[in-house]
Amino acid sequence: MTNTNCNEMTQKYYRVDRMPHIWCPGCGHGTLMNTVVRAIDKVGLNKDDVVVVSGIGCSSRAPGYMDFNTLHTTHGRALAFATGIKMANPKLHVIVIMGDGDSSAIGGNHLIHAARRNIDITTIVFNNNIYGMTGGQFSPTTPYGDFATTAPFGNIDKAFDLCSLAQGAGATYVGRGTAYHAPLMQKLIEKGLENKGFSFIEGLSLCPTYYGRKNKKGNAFKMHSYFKDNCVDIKVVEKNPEKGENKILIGEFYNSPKTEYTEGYQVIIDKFQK
Amino acid sequence: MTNTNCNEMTQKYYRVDRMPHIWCPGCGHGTLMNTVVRAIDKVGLNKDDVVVVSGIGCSSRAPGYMDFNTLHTTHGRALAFATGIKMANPKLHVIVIMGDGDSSAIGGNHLIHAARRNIDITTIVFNNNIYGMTGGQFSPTTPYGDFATTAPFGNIDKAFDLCSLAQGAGATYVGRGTAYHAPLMQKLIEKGLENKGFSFIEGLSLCPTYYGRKNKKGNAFKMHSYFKDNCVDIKVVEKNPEKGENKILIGEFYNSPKTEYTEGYQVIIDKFQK
Amino acid sequence: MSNNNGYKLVQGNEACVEGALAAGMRFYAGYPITPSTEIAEISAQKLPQIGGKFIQMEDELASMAAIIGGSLAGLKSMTATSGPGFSLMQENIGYAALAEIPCVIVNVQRGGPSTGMPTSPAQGDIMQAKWGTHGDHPSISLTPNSVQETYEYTIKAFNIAEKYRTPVVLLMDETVGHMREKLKIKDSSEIEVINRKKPTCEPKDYVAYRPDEDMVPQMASFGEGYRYHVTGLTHDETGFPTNNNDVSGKLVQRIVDKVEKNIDDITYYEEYRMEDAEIVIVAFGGVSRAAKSAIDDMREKNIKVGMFRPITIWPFLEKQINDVAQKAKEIYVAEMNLGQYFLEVDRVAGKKCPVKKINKINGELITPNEITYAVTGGAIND
Amino acid sequence: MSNNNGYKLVQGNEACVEGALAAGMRFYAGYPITPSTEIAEISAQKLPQIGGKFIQMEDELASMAAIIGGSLAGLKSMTATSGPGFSLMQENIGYAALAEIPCVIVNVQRGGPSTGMPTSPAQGDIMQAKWGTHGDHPSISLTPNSVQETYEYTIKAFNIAEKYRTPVVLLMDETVGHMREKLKIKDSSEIEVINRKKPTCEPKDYVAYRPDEDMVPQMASFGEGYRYHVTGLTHDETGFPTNNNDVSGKLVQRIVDKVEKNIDDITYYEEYRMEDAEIVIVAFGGVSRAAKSAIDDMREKNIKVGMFRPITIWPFLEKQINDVAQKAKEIYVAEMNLGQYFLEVDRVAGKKCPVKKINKINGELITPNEITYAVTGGAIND
Amino acid sequence: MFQKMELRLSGSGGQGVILAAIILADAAIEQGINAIQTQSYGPEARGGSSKAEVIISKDEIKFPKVTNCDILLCLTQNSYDKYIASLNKNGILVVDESVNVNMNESYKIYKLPILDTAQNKIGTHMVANIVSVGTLYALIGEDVISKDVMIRSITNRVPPVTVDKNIYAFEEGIKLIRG
Amino acid sequence: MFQKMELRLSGSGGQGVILAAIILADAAIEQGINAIQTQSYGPEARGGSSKAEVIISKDEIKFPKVTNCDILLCLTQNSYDKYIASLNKNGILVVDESVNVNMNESYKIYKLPILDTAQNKIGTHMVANIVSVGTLYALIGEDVISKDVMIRSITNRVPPVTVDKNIYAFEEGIKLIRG
Amino acid sequence: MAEKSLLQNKDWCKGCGVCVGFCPKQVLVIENEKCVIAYPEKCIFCGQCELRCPDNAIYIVGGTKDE
Amino acid sequence: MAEKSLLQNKDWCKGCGVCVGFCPKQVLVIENEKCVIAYPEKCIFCGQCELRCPDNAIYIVGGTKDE
Ligand SMILES: Cc1ncc(C[n+]2csc(CCOP(=O)(O)OP(=O)(O)O)c2C)c(N)n1
Ligand SMILES: Cc1ncc(C[n+]2csc(CCOP(=O)(O)OP(=O)(O)O)c2C)c(N)n1
Ligand code: SF4
Ligand code: SF4
Ligand code: SF4
Ligand code: SF4
Ligand code: SF4
Ligand code: SF4
Ligand SMILES: [Mg+2]
Ligand SMILES: [Mg+2]
Repeated sequence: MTNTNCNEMTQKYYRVDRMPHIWCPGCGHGTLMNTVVRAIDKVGLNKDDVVVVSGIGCSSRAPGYMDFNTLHTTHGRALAFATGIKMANPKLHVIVIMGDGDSSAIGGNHLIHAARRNIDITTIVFNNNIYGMTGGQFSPTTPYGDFATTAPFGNIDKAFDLCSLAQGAGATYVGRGTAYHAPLMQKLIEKGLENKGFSFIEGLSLCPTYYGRKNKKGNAFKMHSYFKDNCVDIKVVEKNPEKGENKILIGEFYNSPKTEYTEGYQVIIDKFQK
Repeated sequence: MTNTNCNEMTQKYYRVDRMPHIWCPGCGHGTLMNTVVRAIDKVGLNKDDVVVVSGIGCSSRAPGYMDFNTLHTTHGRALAFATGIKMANPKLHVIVIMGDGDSSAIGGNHLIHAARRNIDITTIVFNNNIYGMTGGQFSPTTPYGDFATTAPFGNIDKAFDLCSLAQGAGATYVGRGTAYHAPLMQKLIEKGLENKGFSFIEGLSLCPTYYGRKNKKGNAFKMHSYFKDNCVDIKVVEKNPEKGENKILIGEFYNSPKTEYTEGYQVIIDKFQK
Repeated sequence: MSNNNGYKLVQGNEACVEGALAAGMRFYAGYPITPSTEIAEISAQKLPQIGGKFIQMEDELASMAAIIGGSLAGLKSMTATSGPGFSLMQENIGYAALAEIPCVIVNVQRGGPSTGMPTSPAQGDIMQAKWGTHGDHPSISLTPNSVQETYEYTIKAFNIAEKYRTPVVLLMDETVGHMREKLKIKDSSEIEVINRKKPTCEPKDYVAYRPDEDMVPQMASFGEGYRYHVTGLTHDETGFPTNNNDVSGKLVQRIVDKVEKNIDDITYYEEYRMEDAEIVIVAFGGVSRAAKSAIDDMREKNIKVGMFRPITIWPFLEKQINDVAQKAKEIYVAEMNLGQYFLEVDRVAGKKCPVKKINKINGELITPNEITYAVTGGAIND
Repeated sequence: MSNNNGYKLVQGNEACVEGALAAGMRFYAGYPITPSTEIAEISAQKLPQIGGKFIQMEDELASMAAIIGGSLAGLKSMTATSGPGFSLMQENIGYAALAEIPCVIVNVQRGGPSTGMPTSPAQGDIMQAKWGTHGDHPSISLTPNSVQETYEYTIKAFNIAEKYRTPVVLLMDETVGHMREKLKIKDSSEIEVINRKKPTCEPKDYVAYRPDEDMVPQMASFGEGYRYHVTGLTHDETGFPTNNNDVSGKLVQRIVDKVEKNIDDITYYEEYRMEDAEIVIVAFGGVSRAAKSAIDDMREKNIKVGMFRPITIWPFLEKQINDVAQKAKEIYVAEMNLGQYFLEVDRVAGKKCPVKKINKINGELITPNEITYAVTGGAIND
Repeated sequence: MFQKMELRLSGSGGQGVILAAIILADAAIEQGINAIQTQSYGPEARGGSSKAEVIISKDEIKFPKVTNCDILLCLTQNSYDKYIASLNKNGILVVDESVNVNMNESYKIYKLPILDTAQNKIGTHMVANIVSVGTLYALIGEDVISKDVMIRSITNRVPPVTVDKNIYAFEEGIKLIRG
Repeated sequence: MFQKMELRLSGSGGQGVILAAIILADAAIEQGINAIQTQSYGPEARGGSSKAEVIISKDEIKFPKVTNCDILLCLTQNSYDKYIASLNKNGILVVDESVNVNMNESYKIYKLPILDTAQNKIGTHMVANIVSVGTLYALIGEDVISKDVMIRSITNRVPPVTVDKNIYAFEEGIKLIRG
Repeated sequence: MAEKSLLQNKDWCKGCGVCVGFCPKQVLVIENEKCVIAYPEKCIFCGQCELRCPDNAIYIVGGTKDE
Repeated sequence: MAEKSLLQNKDWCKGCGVCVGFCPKQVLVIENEKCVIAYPEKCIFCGQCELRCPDNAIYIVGGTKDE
């Protein structure tokens, strides 16, 4: 899949002296983080030019293990910090990693505004349908009826479809993979990195510790199997709509480049340079 | 249009001792506020059961003139206050009036979350494509390329389509009117009030003082005429798509009731009451 | 069969919910954050069972806004958070203060600044509890030091909020929030519950922000027929915004005065072995328990030391601290921060006797030994 | 032809932008709010013309976040706001303090609390500027009192931020922000501009948070080949989170100390007719101009009165206030709030002489007559 | 001899008294004397009546607000009612002729057709503020600020296409006082 | 006679030492004596090693943390390495047999097959914490807390379907000490 | 049933001219920054002015409801 | 070209069992909360374990790249 084998990749792109990471056994975040690193490798970015930004949450611990310029910000604000970085130095490749809570609960506003501006940031959400870091409260993506410590009688909140939200707000590249569909996930991130504009890739993750346990989803392997059996690629569904029934759609949902924000700003600056 | 004539309505629903209101001559907000009041009258709500909540902005001054339970909150947070009110007393009819900045810049997150929960709040945005109260900075709905005090070289931000945003986030009733299309606007609000769930009605307003002046749109009457000539109802476009080209779509965009949030919560409470 | 006398083992955060429910809390809006999360979780569990409402909001800005809304609609309302969330709530705490909306905000303090030490105890938000929002405003904060007190002072927090129509902060710390010890839940007959004053007049005569003699206006709930206006702009007695400078100034003065001038009614403190104390340790929350222990140790060595423990942290107990300073030869302020409450103690007591600091900010509770060491210069407990 | 000596008529808010540009500001992120909006508007106009960047963010939370990002990417960054926005920025101000990211936050104060009096001057955020965010942290705030000073101290704010890698607050008030008076823009040769220390070592040897002797670590920009980690959790010298209590505690102590122990380097104040003053008025910002005028009036009646004007409000100028108290018979602290800076003056000076308050919170500038009246008990200016 | 002068300019929101005040202050600085200009705002950025102040002085100006109003300009009844009490007993009142004033006062009163001059002589009510500048300038005196400097200040502060019209308005304003 | 006892329970994240501590404290309160239970957390809610503390005392407990550790339980090597220094020289160490310990110390050492008992005797490693409770209870003594009260405390704090298994584990834990 | 007539609340009128622009019969003019009902006799009570006025400063009274 | 072999980083392994579940050849087992390569000889180097391991604790070395 990649030009670098697994261990070489680990050695090259991770801060191995910081490992093992703090995630629980079987946590999907580790697998998803690997897809990010493999995509960076495949696209061939220079490590010094890559900035990885996150908020707060289990998922947001990822940048600490990744050997780039890394920034672990405050809860929900990663995209706003990232916007400042990209504006200040548009040459940097800015990648944002967030959890479902981080990106769509407290951070929902920054998500829709970064998407609206179409600023060149590749945003990857590790969506485990729960607040992992704080011990299993429901998030804006926890399915209706599921259980969580703050939804002891079943969740009555409707869940966001993060990809539709991002696309509706203006993201120019949108896709969804899962921890199980790691190769697809990697491919989507690669294309997101290549898109000059706001790219949004949702990675369905799994939290055996909280979401899994509260909702009797079995161990990490069982949760992987669930993705295997219940996801179907949008391309398949486009041809055979009935195959999409009661399934989770994955794949590339939207890819339609538009003027990028910092390039738009550069046009103004250039006006004064002549 | 209504069962109450104009002056009776003024006397019945306004705090006439607070008038004239602070808005500039020709400001579209006054006309839109009238559509809200006429809709309340038409639907026949009891004044004591109506709560009108707003944030901060020219538009958000509306509740102060309206003879209901009225709450002028902090900038962007109206829907969060309103959510608390509705949760605490679901019998109240909660109406939220916001500006484009209030609802979609600083308040964007509360908008998408209130929509997601489908909580029974009728939200009306007076969208004048500018921050009026602070003197004419661009807002998330200022068209690309337009001028504003903070976009002296033309706005490079892409604009939100507020109706799509609200619908994408989960609103169950969505429509758009304008200050010119006052009867339509009133009708949309009536239907929004009748929808048990989150209703979102955008009212295109006009700010001759800032947006109009900066963008050479002429006086208030000219700005009204612009709406007259450049808006087309979605029903017309559905039949004749070519009629929608380069036009602003108005009308009822979405109407699809789903379980309402406080009713969902009541089900849990009821479980323990038997 | 068991001889527990009605006590059970309860966590501080749980006791907070028990107290809130006993005080009449029927609406909770919050956003999870360590080390306060159990307060949300237990509220989510218990509220619907008694017809109350719980909602998890999208963030702390919204949580604070929602409880103000809930309170206006007539339910006693609370939220709980920790440092980062407390910072986010500040704007709307100021709103509640100006618009005079009763509500309770629990801050279970953890190590700061910023994300800091999320699971460690600290008392770094003492000054923020008073000064966190912009502009002059009243501030009331209570600091329990045990599970039982958490229960009791949560009730009092609601009572004060309702009586004075103002936000009240319950300033816990991770130590108190997460420890489990015995709690006796009181019978409702033993609990004093205070409710906001309702209008005594007809709706047409209601002037929403006209204060009674106690400086507090009567409060109607939305939906009760008293249609009035609430705003965060400075307003006159009708509640409508005013451009009149003097009316504006007087409004702010009144909301501050209604708290400051009623301070005796909200003054809670404990004195421990103070009768003949020459050295006084001022401590509160988790640290006060180390102080007690240290005092016992030092008393055994015949050191005349005692503790003044403010439970009401804000408004500052100027009168009591002044009295303490009158008699003390030396005062130590022990806190898990770099010296915050110290500043006010020093201002008031420093005119009469030396005031010194005992501080610790590494995320561990100050120990009895550390206090003893600081006070005795290491003379005992080496 | 004209004899203006290079002066022109400029508004305070505009002078702030001029100062920022002179100091090297190349990134501005903000959200409009009265009475600071002109700072954003003028920045939007001027920055792209010199290759800098302006962005209007979705709110103040994002604005503060964006300038931290901009600073990390290597540009000197600023935002401006007023009370409500300042409250919203608090969480990320704490982040900048802990993660040691240089940046400048301008707060043009208006009447609070809450939405309050949006177009009126006030000085109600003095304590918030120090204590607004949770946890112990360094705070630096400067308060200019004229258009020229706004220009000068904006430059200094950037210099201090860069030198000490910390957020610096320029605390203006509506009076100063909106008034127009003469400004002399300096030649770049006359301006001292300080830039953050860049790493002197190779990337492989870079230990991002290892302080030099001045307690300040060297700072690489993202993209310069020094790949390091930045977090708001307490961290060790490498910048990575640590669970080690002592390392955490020492970090917080260091970031506070690097400011407190270098206070002499960031001490700015003015003394006016203090030589033989027995009565001292402490005032800053807009109010200090009323004080000067009042002092002139009183001096004409042979009252020995002078002014100590802190320009550096935080850290508190303890040494200078102490000196003042040594000589004064009486100190008055005049401020447009209910007595905030007073508390620190009273703490330090109150041990030596009486300290009294002159306060006004109605949205109007304190007048010279009011000060004179307060000081003389109405003896003159009746 | 001129040492210090405090002026208050008032009118309704759209009448541009703030710009008038800025032009005066600007000219003073340009002339090498001190000036300070302030204003009061309505709710956030808009509002009904509008007030601007200018102090010009040979010495350093300490307190920036008018405490001792030497010249008061009122373009509307409303602003006259609101601010008249603040005028010095030895001061000067300049009002539009449409304003009803109590003539029985110790200060000097100029009741002038300012709005009419703007509307009917210059052709637009938009220049009423500059007509006002003319009247005020005539009262301040050429010994304080030279006319050249005044005209330069107007030229710099009004939209380029309207310069001539505004200078005309300024001259007419002067005439209203000097006759 | 018993007056006060300070216990520290340590192990890895999933081993449930916190529940074990709660059960002990709960029983003490139920018995009418004082108890306080505290714990330390990793980053926010998760983390590697886990530590819980219980103090039981006839008198009021002032300082809530263990300062003078009478009994230390270590289920893993890691936790032993980390906490052993805090044990009183006259204290008692209870470790799982898998842990390498320095036997040459003044405190009393119980090296017991706790994990093995749970896994192989009771049938699940999940009850290792309750086996531990049994061992600790045996050391605290029936004169301090009655066995009935202990069993009630366990019953109240474990999932209903696992009560029997846990009581079994508790009894086996007692046996590990008493033989 | 009363005759219809057109009334004004001059205090509220801000002279924005919106009603003037919409009136199909040129009944209204702006004078001194206020709307004036200059030719009441030409009014056909179409309701445009009252519908459009942002300030509720002009309105029709009398006549049958719901016309 | 080196022979392929399967290696482990025991320090990083958390014993989650994901690799065990995915291994098509039952090469791996969990012992003492760690993964153990119990039957290396059965391994077909399909890469499932290294792809799935969240902890980068098991990986293949040697062989041609890009297979
Ligand atoms: C302002 C603020 N509020 C709340 C928190 C507590 N908090 C930390 S992470 C988190 C949610 C994490 O959920 P998610 O983003 O889905 O990440 P996960 O841990 O599930 O990967 C919360 C609520 C915080 N750190 N800061
Ligand atoms: C926290 C905060 N930030 C900024 C402001 C300043 N402010 C007041 S209203 C407003 C925008 C108003 O625009 P909009 O919501 O579109 O309403 P309009 O005035 O255009 O009707 C802003 C930025 C504020 N009051 N509070
Ligand atoms: S709590 Fe859940 S999301 Fe967090 S590390 Fe554990 S498994 Fe992963
Ligand atoms: S500024 Fe614009 S939006 Fe505000 S009142 Fe005036 S016209 Fe209306
Ligand atoms: S529309 Fe209304 S406010 Fe405007 S001119 Fe006509 S009557 Fe006056
Ligand atoms: S009712 Fe119609 S015709 Fe009569 S004045 Fe109004 S707009 Fe003109
Ligand atoms: S998947 Fe990785 S961490 Fe999990 S058991 Fe296998 S090697 Fe260990
Ligand atoms: S490479 Fe394939 S066969 Fe070999 S151990 Fe891994 S999963 Fe099993
Ligand atoms: Mg999550
Ligand atoms: Mg707007």
